[in-house]
Amino acid sequence: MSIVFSFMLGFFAPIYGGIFYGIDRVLKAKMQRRKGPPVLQPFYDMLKLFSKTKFIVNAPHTIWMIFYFLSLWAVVFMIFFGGNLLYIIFGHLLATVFFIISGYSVNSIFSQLGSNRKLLSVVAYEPILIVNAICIYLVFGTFEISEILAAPNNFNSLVFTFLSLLFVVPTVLKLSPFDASKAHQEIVGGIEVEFGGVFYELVYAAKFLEMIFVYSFIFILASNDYIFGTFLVVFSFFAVALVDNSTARIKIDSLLKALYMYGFGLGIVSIFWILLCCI
Amino acid sequence: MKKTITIPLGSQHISLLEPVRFNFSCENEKITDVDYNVGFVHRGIEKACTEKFEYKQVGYVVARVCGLCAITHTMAYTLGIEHILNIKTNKKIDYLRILMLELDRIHSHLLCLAHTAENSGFEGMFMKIMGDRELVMDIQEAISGNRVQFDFVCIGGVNRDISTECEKLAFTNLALLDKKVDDLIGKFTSNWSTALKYKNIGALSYDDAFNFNALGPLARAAGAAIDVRAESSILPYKEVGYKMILGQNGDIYDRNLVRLKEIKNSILMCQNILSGLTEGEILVKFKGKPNGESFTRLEAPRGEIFYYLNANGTNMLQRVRIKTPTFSQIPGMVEIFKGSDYADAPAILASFDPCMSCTAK
Amino acid sequence: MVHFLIGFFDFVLLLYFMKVGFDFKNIKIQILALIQLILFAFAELNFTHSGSPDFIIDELAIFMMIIINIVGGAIALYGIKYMLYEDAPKYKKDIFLVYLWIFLVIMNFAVISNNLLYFFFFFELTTLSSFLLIKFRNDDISNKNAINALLLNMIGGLFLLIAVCLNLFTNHSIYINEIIQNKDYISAAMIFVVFAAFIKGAMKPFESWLLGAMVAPTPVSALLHSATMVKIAPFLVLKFSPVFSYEISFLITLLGMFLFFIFALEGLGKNSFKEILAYSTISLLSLMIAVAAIGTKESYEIALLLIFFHAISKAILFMCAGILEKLHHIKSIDDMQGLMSADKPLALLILVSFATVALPPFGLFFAKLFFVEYLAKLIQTDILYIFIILFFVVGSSILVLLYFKIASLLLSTNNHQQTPAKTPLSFVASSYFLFVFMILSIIYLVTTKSDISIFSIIFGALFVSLIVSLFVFKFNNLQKISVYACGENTIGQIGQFYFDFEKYAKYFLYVAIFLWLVLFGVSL
Amino acid sequence: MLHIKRFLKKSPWVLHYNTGSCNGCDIEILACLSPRYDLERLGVLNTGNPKQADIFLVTGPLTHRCHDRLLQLYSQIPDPKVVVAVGSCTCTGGVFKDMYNVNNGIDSLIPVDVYVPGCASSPELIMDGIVKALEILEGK
Repeated sequence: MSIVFSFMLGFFAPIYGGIFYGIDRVLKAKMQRRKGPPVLQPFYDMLKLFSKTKFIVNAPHTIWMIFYFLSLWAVVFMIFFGGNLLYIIFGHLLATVFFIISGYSVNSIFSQLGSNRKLLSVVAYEPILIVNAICIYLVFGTFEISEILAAPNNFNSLVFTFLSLLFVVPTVLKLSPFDASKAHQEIVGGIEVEFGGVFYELVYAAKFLEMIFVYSFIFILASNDYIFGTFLVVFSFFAVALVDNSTARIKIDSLLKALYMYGFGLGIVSIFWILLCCI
Repeated sequence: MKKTITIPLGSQHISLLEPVRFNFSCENEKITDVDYNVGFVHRGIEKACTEKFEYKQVGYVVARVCGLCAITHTMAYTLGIEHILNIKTNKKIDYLRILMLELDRIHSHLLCLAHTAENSGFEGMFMKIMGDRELVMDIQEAISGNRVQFDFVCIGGVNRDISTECEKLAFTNLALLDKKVDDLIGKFTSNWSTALKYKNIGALSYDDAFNFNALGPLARAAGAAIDVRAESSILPYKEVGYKMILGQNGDIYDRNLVRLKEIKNSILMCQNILSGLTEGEILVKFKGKPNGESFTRLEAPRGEIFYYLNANGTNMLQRVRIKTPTFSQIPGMVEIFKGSDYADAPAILASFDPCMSCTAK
Repeated sequence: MVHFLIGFFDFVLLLYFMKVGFDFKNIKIQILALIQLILFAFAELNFTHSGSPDFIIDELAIFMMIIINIVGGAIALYGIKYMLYEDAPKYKKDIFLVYLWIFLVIMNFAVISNNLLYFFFFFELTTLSSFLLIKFRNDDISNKNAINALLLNMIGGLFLLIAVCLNLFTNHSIYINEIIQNKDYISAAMIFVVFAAFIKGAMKPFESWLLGAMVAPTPVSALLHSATMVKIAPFLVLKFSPVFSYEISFLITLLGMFLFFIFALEGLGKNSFKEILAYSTISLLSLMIAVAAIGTKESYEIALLLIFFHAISKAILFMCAGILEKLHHIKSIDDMQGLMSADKPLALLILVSFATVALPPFGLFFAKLFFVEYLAKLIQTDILYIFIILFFVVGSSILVLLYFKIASLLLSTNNHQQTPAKTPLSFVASSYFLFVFMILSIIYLVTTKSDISIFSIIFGALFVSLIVSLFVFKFNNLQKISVYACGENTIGQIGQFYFDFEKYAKYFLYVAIFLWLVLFGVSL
Repeated sequence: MLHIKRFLKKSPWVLHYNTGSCNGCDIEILACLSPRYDLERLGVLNTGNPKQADIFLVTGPLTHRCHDRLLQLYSQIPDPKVVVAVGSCTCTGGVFKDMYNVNNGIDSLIPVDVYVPGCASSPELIMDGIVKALEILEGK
C-alpha cells in the first residue's frame, strides 16, 4: 500500500466508518422486522449536529473528549500505516482513558457511572486484546500489521483467537449484551450523556472509528487473504448484530465474569492451540 | 470506605413512561435505600368527578385516570353506578364487557413485557413484542374505534356492537397472537442473557406478597392466589374459561411468565366469548338519578381496582374514591429495590408495571 | 583498615539493634540481633581476602547511583521545604534532613559494594536509617511501625548473613563478581540473598513494613518508595540473575508476577492516597523483580527501564502526596474531590504522573510494552511463560483501573468544594525538575529506539497539546448549561466504585507463602 | 456550500416527557417506534436526553409539579428545537381543563409548534405531527 493510499484510508475513516454504522443500523432494523433508517442516516445525524447550538458543561470535559477523538483517529491512522499491533492497542487504551477522564470531569451522576463502568470494561477487554496480539505474534512472528498482512494465510491456528476477539467486539462497541458502560435505559448513555450539539458529533464519529479499530483486528487474522479477511469481518459483523439483537444487557460484574471466563479463557486456549498443535 | 452514591431515576428518564422520581442511595451499584416521589401526575380527578362532571360523564373522565387500564376504570365506575341505579344488564353486555377487559389486559401485559425487555437492554425483544401487540390493537380499534382510550362501556351497556367482520378479524388475530405468545414463552425461558437479567432478580416472596399487599400478577407470580376475577361474581368470568395462573419465586422471570400465561388465558376467554356471543340489546334503558353508595372491585391488568361511590340523588356525585393497584404495591417495590443492583432497577420497575397516573390521579 | 572499621561498626550497629530491642521490650529483635551477632562473628573469623576488590563501580552501580542521587537528591531538597510545614522542634527537623542525606550516602555505598559482608553492613545501615526515619514523629503508631520495619528488615539481614556464612562454610567466595562468574555456585546460599532482597522489596508476606512507613513524614515515603531501600530488591536480583538456574529464575518470575497482580488488586480496596501509592509501588516492585529474574539481556534492559522510570514517577507522586497533606490537608482519596478546581496545576501534575505510570508515551509504559514483546518471544520456546503473561496483562489493566479510579476523584467537583489554594513553586520545584528529567530521558530512549519514535511523537504531541489546551481554552464564548439530572435541579452524591479484596487477602498470602516454599525447596 | 440546515429534517431526535398524562399518548409514542410504524425510518431516535434532542414530545396537561421540570428540560435542549404537544390535554388541558392541579396545556409555559389532537392521539397522528415538526425545524 502506498503512503498516500494509507493516508486517504485513515483520513476518510470517519466517512466509511459511518457507512459501516449505517449498515449496522439498517441490519438491526431488518432483524427487528422494521424498515429502518436510510444507510446514510449517520451522516444526516452528523450534518444535523453541525447546525445545533454549541454548548458545553465545562471546558475540560470537552477538551478531554476532543483529545479522545484525536487519539482514536491517530490510532486508526496507525492501523492503516501498518503499525505495531501492541502500540495500537495501547494507543487505543490511551484514547479510552481520555474518554473516561472526560466522563469523570463533569459533575453528573450518569456520566460518572458511565466512566466507572467503562473503566471496568476496559479492565475486562484490555488483557484479551493483548493476549490475542501475542497469539498473532506467535503465528506470524511479528507485531507489525504491514508484515502480518503480507504473511501467508494461517487462519487455522488463529481460530480461537478469532472466537476470543468476538467477545471483545461488542464490548468495545458497547453492543448488547456487553453494553453496560453505555446502558441507555439505566444511565442514559453513560459518558455520552453530557455532550450535545457539535461536540456530541465527535463522540458519534468516534463510534465509527472504534468500529474500524476492532474490525481491523479481525481483518488481519486472515493475513494476506484479503477476501477471506473481508468474509471474516462480514461474518463477525452479522454475528455481533445478531447477538446484539437477541440478548439483554448484562450487568457490569457479569460482563467482567463473562469476558474473563470466555474471552480471556479462549485467548489462553488459543495460545496453547498455537504452541501445541500448530507449530 | 463504604461510600454512598445517590442515583436519581426520574422524573424524566428514558426508562420511564411517566414522571416518577426514585432516588437510590447506592453502595457501588447495590441499592441500600430508596426515596420515592410519585405525586407528579396528580391532577385532581376525584375532586373533578364530584364538582365538574355529571354522573353520566364521570365514566369517561375516570377512563383518563390511566390510559392503560382505562376500560377497567370505566367498567368499575359503571358497575358501581349501575348497582346504585339498580340496572340489570343482559348476558351479551356482560360478555362484550369481559371481551374488552381481556383485550385490554392482553395489550397492557404485552406492553409491560415489552417495556421490561426494553429496560433490560433487549431491544430486539421490545420490537418483537411491540410488533405482536399491534394484533390486539387492531382488534380493539375495529371494535371500539380507538386504539387506547376506547370509551366502550357506558352506563347501562356498551356503546357499540361487534360486527361480523370484527369477529372474523378478532378470531384470526387472536389465533395468530396465541402462536406468537407461545413463541415468546420459549424465548423468555431459553435465553442466556435474560436468565441473568430476570432470574432471582427483584424477587418478592410469598410472605412478602401478603405483607406488602401485593396485587395482580405481582402477587400471583409469588404464588399468592389473589385475583378478583376468581373471587367476585360481578362479571361472569367463570363461564368464559377463566383460570388462575400462579408462579413460584416472584422474580421478574416468574412475573413475565405469569403475564405471558395470563395472555394465553385471556386469548382463550376472548375466543370463547366470541364464539358464544348471542344476539341481543347492547344498551339497557334506565331512569332516575343515583342515590346511595356502592363499592366495586375489579381486576385491572395490574391488580385489584376499587371504587367507592356516594350519590345523593342529584346529577353530581357526592364522593368518588378510587384505589388503584400500583398504590399498594409501592412499599413492596421499595423493599425489593433495597439490596438489588441499580442496573436491575429499571427492569424491576418495569416488571412491576407501575402506573403512576393511576396512583396519583 | 577499611575492613576492620566496617567490621567494628557492624558490631556496634548490631549491638544498637539489641539495645533497641531492649528499649522496646521486643524479644524478637533481641533474638535476631543475637543470632546476627553470632553469625557475623563466625563470618568475620572465617573471612579471607581474595584478589577481588571490595568496591566495584560497574554499569549497574552507576545506573543505580544516578537514580539515587538525582531522584533522592530532589526528594531531599523537597524535604527542606516540607519540614517547614512539619510540627516539630527546629533541631529535630535538622536531624531529619541529615538522616535523609545520610541515607542517600549509604545507598550509594550499598550499590557499589562487591564484598557481601560490606554489603551486609550497608544493608543493615539502610535498615537503621529507615528505622530512625519512620520513628521520627515518635508517637505510638510511628514507634510501632518503626519496630515492625526494623524486625522485618533484620530478618532480611539474617538471610543475607546466612548466605554469607553458607558461602564461607563451603569455601566459596563472597565476592559478588566471583559469584556471578561461577556457574556451579550453590543455589541455596544464593536463594537466601534473593530472600533478603524480597524482604527489602516488601514482597508478600513482608509488605507490612513498607506500608507502615507512611506514618513518617512524606519525604521518607518518597525516598523509600522511589530511589532507595526497596530498589535494593530488584538491584540484587539483577546482580544475581545471570547465575539463576532455569527453575529458580522461572519461579521467581512467577512469584513476582503473581504478587504484581495481587498487590494491584489489594490496592484497589484502599482508601488513603499514600497507601494506594504504596500498593502500586510494591506491585511494580514485584514486576521489576520478576523481570529481573529472567536474567537475559533483554530482561535486564527492561528491568532497568522499569526501575528508572518508576523511581521518578513515584517520587513525583509521593511529593505531591506530601503537598496534599501539608497544604490541602488531604490524606484520604475521598477528600481529593474537587482538587482540579481548587489547585489545577497540582491536580494536573498528579494526573500526568498517573499517566506516566500507565500510559503511552511515557517510560514505564514502554518498559511494559517491551516486556510484552519480549514475553511473546519467550513463550515460543517455553509455554510455561503463559502464566507470566496472564498475570502480567491482567495486573497491568488493574493498575490502570487503580490510577484512574483516583483520577476520577481529582476531577469530579461535587460535595467538598475546596477553597482554592495555590501551591508555592518552591514546593513543587523538585517535582517539576524530576518531570523534566523524565521527559529528557524519554526523549533519549525514543531516539535510541527508532521503532517507537513515531508512535511516541504522535502521542507525546497529543499529550502536550492536551495539557496546553486544558490551560488555554476556556470556551468562554460558548453557552454553558447545567448537567442532566433527570429534569431535576439537585445533583446527588457522586462517587466511584469501591472494591473489597480483604476477604481474599488470606488466600493470596497462602499462595505467596507456597511459592516461597517451592522456591526454597527447588533451590535445595 | 452545503445547506446544513436541510439535514435537520433528516435526523430528528426525540425527547419525550410526560407532564401528567394518562399514559394513553405515551404508549402510543412507544407504539410509533414499533415495527408497524417504525419512526426510525425517518431517522427518529428516542434519545431520552435533552442535550441531544431536537424534538420535544410532551404529553399531559401540565400538572403543577411538572412545571419546573418541563422548563429545565426545555432549557437543556439546544436550538433549533421544536415542541410537539401530543394529545388533547397537552394542547388545551382537554378533559382535565380547570382541574385544580392542572395548568391547561403546556402552551401556558413554553411555546408549542405543533399541536397533535386526539385522546389518545393515534400513532398516525403523532407521526403526522412529527413530520409537520420537521418542516418547522427546517425553517428555524
